[in-house]
Amino acid sequence: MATKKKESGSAGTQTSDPSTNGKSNPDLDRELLRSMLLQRRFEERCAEAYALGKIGGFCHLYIGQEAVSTGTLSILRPDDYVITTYRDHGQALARGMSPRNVMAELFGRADGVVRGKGGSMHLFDRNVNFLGGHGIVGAHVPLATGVGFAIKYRGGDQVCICFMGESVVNTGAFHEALNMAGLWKLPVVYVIENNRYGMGTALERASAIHDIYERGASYNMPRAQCDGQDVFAVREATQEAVDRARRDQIPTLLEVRTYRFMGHSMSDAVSGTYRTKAELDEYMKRDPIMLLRMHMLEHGELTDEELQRLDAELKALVQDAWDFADKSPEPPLESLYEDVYVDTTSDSTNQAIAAD
Amino acid sequence: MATKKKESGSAGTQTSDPSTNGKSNPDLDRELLRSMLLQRRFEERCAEAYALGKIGGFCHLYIGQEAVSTGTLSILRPDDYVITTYRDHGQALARGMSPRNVMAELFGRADGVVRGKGGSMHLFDRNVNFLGGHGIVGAHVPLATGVGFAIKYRGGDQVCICFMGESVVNTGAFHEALNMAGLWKLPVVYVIENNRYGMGTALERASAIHDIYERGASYNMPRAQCDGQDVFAVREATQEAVDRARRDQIPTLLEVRTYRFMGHSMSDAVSGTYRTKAELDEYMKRDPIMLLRMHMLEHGELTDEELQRLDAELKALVQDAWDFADKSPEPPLESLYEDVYVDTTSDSTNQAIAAD
Amino acid sequence: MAVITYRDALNQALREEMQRDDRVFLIGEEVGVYQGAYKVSKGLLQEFGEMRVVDTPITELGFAGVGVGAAMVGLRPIVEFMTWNFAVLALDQVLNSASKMLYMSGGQYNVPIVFRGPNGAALQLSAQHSQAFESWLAHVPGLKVVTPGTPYDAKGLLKSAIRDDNPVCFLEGEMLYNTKGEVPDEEYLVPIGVAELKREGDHCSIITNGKMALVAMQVADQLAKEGIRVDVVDLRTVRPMDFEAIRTSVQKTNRAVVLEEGWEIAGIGAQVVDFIQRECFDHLDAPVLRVHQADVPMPYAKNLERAAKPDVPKTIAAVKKVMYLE
Amino acid sequence: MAVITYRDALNQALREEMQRDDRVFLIGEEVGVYQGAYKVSKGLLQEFGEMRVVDTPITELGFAGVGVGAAMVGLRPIVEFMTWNFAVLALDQVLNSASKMLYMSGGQYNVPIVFRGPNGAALQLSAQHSQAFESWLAHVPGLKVVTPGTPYDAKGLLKSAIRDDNPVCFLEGEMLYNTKGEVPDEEYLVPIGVAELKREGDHCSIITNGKMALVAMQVADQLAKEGIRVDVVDLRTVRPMDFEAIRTSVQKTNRAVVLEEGWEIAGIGAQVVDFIQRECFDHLDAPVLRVHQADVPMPYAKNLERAAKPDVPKTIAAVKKVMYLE
Ligand SMILES: Cc1ncc(C[n+]2csc(CCOP(=O)(O)OP(=O)(O)O)c2C)c(N)n1
Ligand SMILES: Cc1ncc(C[n+]2csc(CCOP(=O)(O)OP(=O)(O)O)c2C)c(N)n1
Ligand SMILES: [Mg+2]
Ligand SMILES: [Mg+2]
Repeated sequence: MATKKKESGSAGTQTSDPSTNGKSNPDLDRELLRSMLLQRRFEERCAEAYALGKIGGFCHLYIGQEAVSTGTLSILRPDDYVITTYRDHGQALARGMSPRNVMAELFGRADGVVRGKGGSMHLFDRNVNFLGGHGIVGAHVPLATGVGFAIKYRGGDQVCICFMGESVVNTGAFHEALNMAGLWKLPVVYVIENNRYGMGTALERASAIHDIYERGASYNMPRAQCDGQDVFAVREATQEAVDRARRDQIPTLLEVRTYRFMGHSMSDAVSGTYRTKAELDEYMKRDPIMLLRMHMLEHGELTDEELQRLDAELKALVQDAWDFADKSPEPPLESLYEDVYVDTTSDSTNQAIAAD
Repeated sequence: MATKKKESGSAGTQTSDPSTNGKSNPDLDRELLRSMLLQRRFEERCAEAYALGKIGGFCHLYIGQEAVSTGTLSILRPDDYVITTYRDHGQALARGMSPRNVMAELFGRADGVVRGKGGSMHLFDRNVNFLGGHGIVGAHVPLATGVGFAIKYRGGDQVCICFMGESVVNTGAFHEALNMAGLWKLPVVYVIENNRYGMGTALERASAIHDIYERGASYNMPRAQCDGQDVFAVREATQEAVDRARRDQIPTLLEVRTYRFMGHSMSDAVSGTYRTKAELDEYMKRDPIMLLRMHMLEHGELTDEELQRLDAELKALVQDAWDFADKSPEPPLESLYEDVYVDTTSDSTNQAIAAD
Repeated sequence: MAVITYRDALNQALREEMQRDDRVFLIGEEVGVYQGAYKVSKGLLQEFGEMRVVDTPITELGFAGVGVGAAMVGLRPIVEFMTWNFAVLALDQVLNSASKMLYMSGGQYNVPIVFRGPNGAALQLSAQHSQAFESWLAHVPGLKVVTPGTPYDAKGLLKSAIRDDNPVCFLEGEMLYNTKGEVPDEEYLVPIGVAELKREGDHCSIITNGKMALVAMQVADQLAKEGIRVDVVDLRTVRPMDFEAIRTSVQKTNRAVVLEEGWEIAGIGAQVVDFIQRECFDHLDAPVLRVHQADVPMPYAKNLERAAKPDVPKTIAAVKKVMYLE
Repeated sequence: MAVITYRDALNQALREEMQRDDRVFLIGEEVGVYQGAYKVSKGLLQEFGEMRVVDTPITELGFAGVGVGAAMVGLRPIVEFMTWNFAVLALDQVLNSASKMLYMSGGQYNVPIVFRGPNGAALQLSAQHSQAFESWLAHVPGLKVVTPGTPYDAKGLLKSAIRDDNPVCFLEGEMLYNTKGEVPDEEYLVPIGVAELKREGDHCSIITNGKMALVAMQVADQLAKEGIRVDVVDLRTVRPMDFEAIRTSVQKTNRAVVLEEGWEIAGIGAQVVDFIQRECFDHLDAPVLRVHQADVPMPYAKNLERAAKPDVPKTIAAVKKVMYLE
């Protein structure tokens, strides 16, 4: 498992292997495994719920990419910010959102994390500074730059992580947002989850260059590329970027190379149209959860039995989320007209809503 | 007078001096001088007409940048395409648009090149494949990519030159358009007229990197930088880019370093707010017309007397344009409702309008 | 006549026009290898090749501009937006380039382009994926705006749009793609700007367009059972709008309900009302009423979404109200 | 009371609110060093420094998004668009981020932001620089849309907009910046959503907003000389719209002319008409007429531009027509 990196100004390519650097950390590793496995088990049930019609609309699963959410977010502090795309279940859970409220949201219920207003693509949770769940490709990248601006404005040392698919690097919004972050030196880590496809379009058919982290050069931005199936590699690369952001308010463009094991959304075939079964099988050999599990087994950090127990526990947790969601009522009809406007002003006593 | 160049893949910087490469070409040089001086004399009268209220709206003069229009466009064939911004008088004249009809347009008259509909910012002329005159910063760059696409689609060997100010490189439209041109290999030369300011904002305050031609790297695009006060340097850099486009359908990002001697538009002070008088004076020492004239005098290609004669001739030409414009009637009121839609379809006999 | 889906009707129109005129090409996200996000362009890449069925990066502003540029120099692009929601990013090219080019150039450069894709709400796609854009687009001189509701209209209007020498915004519906209807085997065109009286009645006019035409037909069916006979005027095109068809109907029925998919404020329905009250003032026996989306972003939850959308019961209630039946 | 320009009124509002609340900052093109393209932000950089008066690259989409992001985490951005014409590039952030954020997040993230800048036509700026956007913006739930016509309203409404916890689109006018009016020395607010009856009369109502309020006042003056007394209802805010003010006036005068700056089709004027015919049906003695821009992109030539714009003579003609005086 290797991390390839290139930082602004330096021409060389550096290789390291954090996963075998001798220091074993079983507690951390168990946390990471738990986080990744929770996402996996949760989303397997999402697929089932979608088939049953309990979840509707667009539903984009994250299966295969769990090392990215877990690896990056395990580096953050609670007061840091996270913002992402419609493919947001994994990050939401990794950031600590309640599986119950997330599942209730997917079911479109009153106890949903956004009261049934948003569904799968629009998970938000103020309690964990999770700024959504955005559906327009590229549009949340300027928002992240704005969050970085606000952090700097207030003189804080928080960091914002902005997740995006690799297609986003071709959008105008990305370009405008990264130029400002580079120009103003804002504490944002832009994480590209390069899963090689934007819907059915392979990266090579959409971007004039293929090592897309190199685009950081246009914005005078440190940049790196790492293996997204290796949670340790993701952590290492994120740590560097987060340190740089927190300490020096320097943004980073981090390309994480990963793969999605499911179709783009529930209506997309897993393989056949734009990628082969053989390719998929090849990538599935590097299932991030399997890789971590193997590492832990090899290093004696986990027994088979412990693994079974963890899995059973998580399955129960997800079942509980399902049951909770299933029992949650439909949102009340009068809520249709709620949340269009707040009726406060900055004069009012209800200032909390605008404060951070 | 030097050209600095960097092409994709090569790391070195190359310097050459085309203006003193021994081969003197008096006929060509006189053409170039004539073209540049016409623009200068024409725009000096524009300033006067604006002060008199004969020209209204926004009016962006090109004075100081004439080596760019003349240098680049002197390389093109008549069937090539040109597209540009609101700062379009210079290129319009250099491309061969009639001074009479251009001046009539600025005066808002019936004989204007776009019938009084567009004014200073929107000069178009189908006779010389001049595709406008566009007012939204960045918006015409995708159009140029589309023209390049059409050339390739038809299997032609035309080239499209797209002029833009240096501010444009920060816009999303630029990024999206250049990525597609690089990806699809389209015959477009993107010419950045880097006059150092976007309105009152210095390049360094708007772009995270300052050698902006380097942005070409993000699009796998050959790129170069040249001196925009030296018409020969502009010609040489353009020739290379045009050859590459015509022969191999490879786009180029060409940064031409120039300076505007007037305010951003007629309502902007020439200096004082965002740039000093001293800086302006320094740049005016490299007036492109003066540099060419000096070169010609030095090489015995031009006598003082010939210069006087040329100048007088051009002044008369511009006076004629003024008189023509002044006499041209206002557009007829019924033309208000014309040109909103054409009432043809591709079935109709009037196919010429859609054909190229 | 064959009975085919709206999707296949569009596919036929694309194929026939691409066969007829080799200046016509299709460009957009996933139109080629993927065969279209909603499979409208199925088979076209295979038949016409990569130069005429062009997959793009996710760059709505960019590829809309590419279309406009190509149209200026003689091609006839069909720009597919995966949905019109994403076209918001491209509006500058639609508005400031396409719609104004002919005018700004003093009649020299027309822009024969079609911008097309699904518009409005499907099912549970929530706020950012459910918007109806006909009111914004219809506001703009220089554009034509077409909203076919049936396979027949979809095919005939798309062919007209492709042949039109002006920019045409063509609004389809994800919920319409699978609907079926009769489509002639021989070639035909449906003219842009002409409404169709899809149902005849004399008690009240329902003026509508696009997807809502289906709702209106159901309304007509149900009301017929109660002995209420309505005119259903399907505008089909919202710019230019067929005001004469509206006038004819309302002067006959003396009552009108305007049914539209989008939001109320400054919606095209308001324009229809404006026309009716101005031109049929003395014919009106009751104020014109409107049925439209609730004035909220579209929610995800099924029950809320249902409550937000214009539908048959809401339209029936409006008809009865203008007839003073309750 | 001091008599100051609309420009200075805005400048005062910005300064006072930035002094009052250090979460408020101004961001946009040329707002700092250049002191604003139209000098509205004059002196603010000097007073508040670079972090609170932020010059941006030319990236409307980008910096509008920066504003929304900053607003989500507790700042109160004022985003200046050099003109609303360029804001078309940023509409995705206004529409899909700002207006929908509160709803999508189930009430968790409100977006206290002001998007402001000159709107509509100035003089001879031609097609791409002369558009009026209130009709598009007013269409959208989740936004508030404010169009002050006088220095007094400009200052009072901008202060309210900055304090509002929702996204507010604030439309100024290049042609208004130099106009003068009385502005109190002491602090005041003008509430968003409340129209003002700027002239009282009983023969006809003129419903208008923004820059057109000035035209309406001139119309009222001229008509007064002929003994025709009109109500001038200046909406001031177009979303939410003060329908009660419209109702009150029209039920008194029984006749109405709606005067707006932008295009006709699906314009906000159509919405006003829709309301009037629905709510004042039995009070109307004549159809409501509208005055608006000609249905064409704005031309450059002086005479054509004049012919395209809504103005005093056209409005007078409309008033006389609804009064059956010709
Ligand atoms: C502006 C815009 N255009 C198109 C879409 C439709 N769409 C949704 S996801 C997607 C592909 C995005 O791919 P990528 O960025 O690689 O992320 P991934 O789905 O692989 O996680 C597309 C085209 C959209 N949501 N927004
Ligand atoms: C999208 C957009 N934003 C803002 C403007 C206003 N504007 C017109 S020209 C200009 C500066 C452009 O500078 P640059 O690209 O360097 O070209 P130059 O004027 O120097 O030739 C600005 C901000 C505009 N026309 N379009
Ligand atoms: Mg991807
Ligand atoms: Mg410049």
